[in-house]
Amino acid sequence: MAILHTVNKSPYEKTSLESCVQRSDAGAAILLIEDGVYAALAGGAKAELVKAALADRKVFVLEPDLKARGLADQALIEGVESVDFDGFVDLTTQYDQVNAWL
Amino acid sequence: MAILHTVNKSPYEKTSLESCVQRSDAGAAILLIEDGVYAALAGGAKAELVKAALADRKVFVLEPDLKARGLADQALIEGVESVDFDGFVDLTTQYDQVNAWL
Amino acid sequence: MSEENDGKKFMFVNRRAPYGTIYAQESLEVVLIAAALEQDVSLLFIDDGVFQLTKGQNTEGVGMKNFSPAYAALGDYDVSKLYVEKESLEERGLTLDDLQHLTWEDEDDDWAEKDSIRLISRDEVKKLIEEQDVLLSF
Amino acid sequence: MSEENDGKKFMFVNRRAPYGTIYAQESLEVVLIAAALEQDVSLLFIDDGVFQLTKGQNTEGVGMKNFSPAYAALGDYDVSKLYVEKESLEERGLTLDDLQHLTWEDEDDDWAEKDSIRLISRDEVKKLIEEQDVLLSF
Amino acid sequence: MKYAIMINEGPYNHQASDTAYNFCKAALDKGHEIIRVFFYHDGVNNATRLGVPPQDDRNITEKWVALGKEHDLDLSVCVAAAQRRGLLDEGEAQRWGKDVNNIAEVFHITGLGQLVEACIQADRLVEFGD
Amino acid sequence: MKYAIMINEGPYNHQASDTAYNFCKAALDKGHEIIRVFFYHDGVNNATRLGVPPQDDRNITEKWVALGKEHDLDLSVCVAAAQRRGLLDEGEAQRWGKDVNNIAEVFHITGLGQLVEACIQADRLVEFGD
Repeated sequence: MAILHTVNKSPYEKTSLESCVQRSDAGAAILLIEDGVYAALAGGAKAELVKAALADRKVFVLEPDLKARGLADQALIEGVESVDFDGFVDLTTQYDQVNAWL
Repeated sequence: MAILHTVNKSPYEKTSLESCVQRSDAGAAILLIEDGVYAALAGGAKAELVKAALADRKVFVLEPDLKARGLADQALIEGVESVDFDGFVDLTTQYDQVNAWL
Repeated sequence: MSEENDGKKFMFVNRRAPYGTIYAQESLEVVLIAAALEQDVSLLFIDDGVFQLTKGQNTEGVGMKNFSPAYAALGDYDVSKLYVEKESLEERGLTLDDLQHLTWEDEDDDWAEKDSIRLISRDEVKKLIEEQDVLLSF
Repeated sequence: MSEENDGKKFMFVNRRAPYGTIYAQESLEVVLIAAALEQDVSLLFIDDGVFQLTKGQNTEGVGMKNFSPAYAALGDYDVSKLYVEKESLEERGLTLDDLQHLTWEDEDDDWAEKDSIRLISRDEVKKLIEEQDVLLSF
Repeated sequence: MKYAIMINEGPYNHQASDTAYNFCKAALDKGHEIIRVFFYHDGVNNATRLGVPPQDDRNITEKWVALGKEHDLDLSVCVAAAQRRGLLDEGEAQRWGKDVNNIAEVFHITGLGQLVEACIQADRLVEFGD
Repeated sequence: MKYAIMINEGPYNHQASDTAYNFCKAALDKGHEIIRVFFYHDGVNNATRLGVPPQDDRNITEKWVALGKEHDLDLSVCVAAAQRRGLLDEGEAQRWGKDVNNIAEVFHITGLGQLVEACIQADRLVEFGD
């Protein structure tokens, strides 16, 4: 089994991403959506969380949410892959289950 | 001026208390309410936040919220004072303004 | 699939404290329905979710409903797997003694009363999440 | 009381990111009313509140209303004090160049166009909060 | 002392409305004055008369209505926030061509100016939210 | 692939309902099946027909209604959560002695069993909340 974990909260505001990174297994994927996309910024102080996850998990970010927040031109952490809503749907088919870290 | 700051979020879930402690001035007071009361537990890993505030600020905790959460018998950080809703009202009169860290 | 149950493995992931928000309370209603529909139900308590299980909750002073007795009733509905993460408890300065003593009666063991709360490590949590068919987070 | 204004000193404390929740958007409506009622209005952006001011917001892909142009309109309502905490910006890897360039026209200086955003330190935030008559947090 | 109260979250889902109620009750019992309780954001949902909570739970809207009647409180609901979320009085329902309204007695719909006015008149604003 | 969707927050205040809508639309466009969209907690407030958002903003309820009609979606609202928060259909309004109901077309009120049943039948549950 491999799980797709969604995180929709800013890592600067809530501990959801940290909790997810600590409890997701190798081979899992983390998809950053809504305010979760702030975690993907290369220059942010919380970039370490995503970098740690990238060691053995995939990390995706929902591009429409990046664009809404004016972050389309910001550098993302290397290895983070952008997806649109089509890609979000595809990820839910590629992984065995979905878990939301609210 | 001296401000009464209210914090209603668990320090394990949100960064509200940390943000409040960093930006409240000497002489101010912090009142922990709702899920904010968890910050007052002596044995908790986030106890340092309240201890730091106690250096030059008062810290209060709303007892009805402690009791609701089954924490009436837990040891609180030394220096934290319990108040009920009457005490909450009194604090808003004793300080010059109130600011909510939501 | 579990050995005892032909249903799906439903895990309820509880990460939030009680009373500040309603999620803990309303999630219990789903747990009972899933159990009634004979699914293989378990509950996971991590992060502030461990605060849901404290004993001695008394909501008189806040004027809200005390729903903590519902956890003790879970055993009657054959919900016997309440996983509590050890690290989450420790970070909050709590021990098992601070939580309700929750039990169930094992039909296959002459109705022996057994503990419902199973203390597990963060590493075990990782594995457990991967074994589920349905994850409901509240 | 400020020198230019007989109203109360209203400070709007913005700590949350836009779009994930509605607070940033709905708080602006209060700002405009307070300005219309001739209060001495200022806005403070700390924590994720600094994300409200990013330039280039484009909400087409999420189907929500892009309300970021409202910040540029604040100057027209004589709202000219937008305090942004330097440490909050830095922690998030942002600089002033990532934010909208917001201006107002100073009536007392021959309508000279001036910057609305004032970068201040965390220590200055502490002092500023203490100087207010009304603090509205969103 | 004169208070303005702001409530930003709806009933039951968050504790905000319960805490605000307990605060107001304690303040009134001590002889303080509450100029206005202003319901903003999801807080407007406290004003619905259609809520039917379980019998063994509190009815938050009814608690506010009773407190409002006892102390002649001004329970103000922000019109813009209420429109968005479907909380209407008779006039609003007519204005927008809706067949029914759902506001409870005592509560009334008003503009954001009433929030700012309350802050101007009050000695303290106390805010309850998420 | 067969999906069950759960939405835990009301419209506008949180992005959850918008994100869920965009996800559902993309999934349907790709030919996937959505067994049920289940509105729980404050999510029940998405089903009100009384909302009047500003003209330059989206109307979330109407978007769900239109998507529901186009794809014959099952938009289920949890009865217990809806009662608490004042979201009623005609039957519920009668049952509780309320003078009006406020549910929008296409949405219907049902029990929590329908959430569990959807999870049993679906290949994936996708949850949107706060």
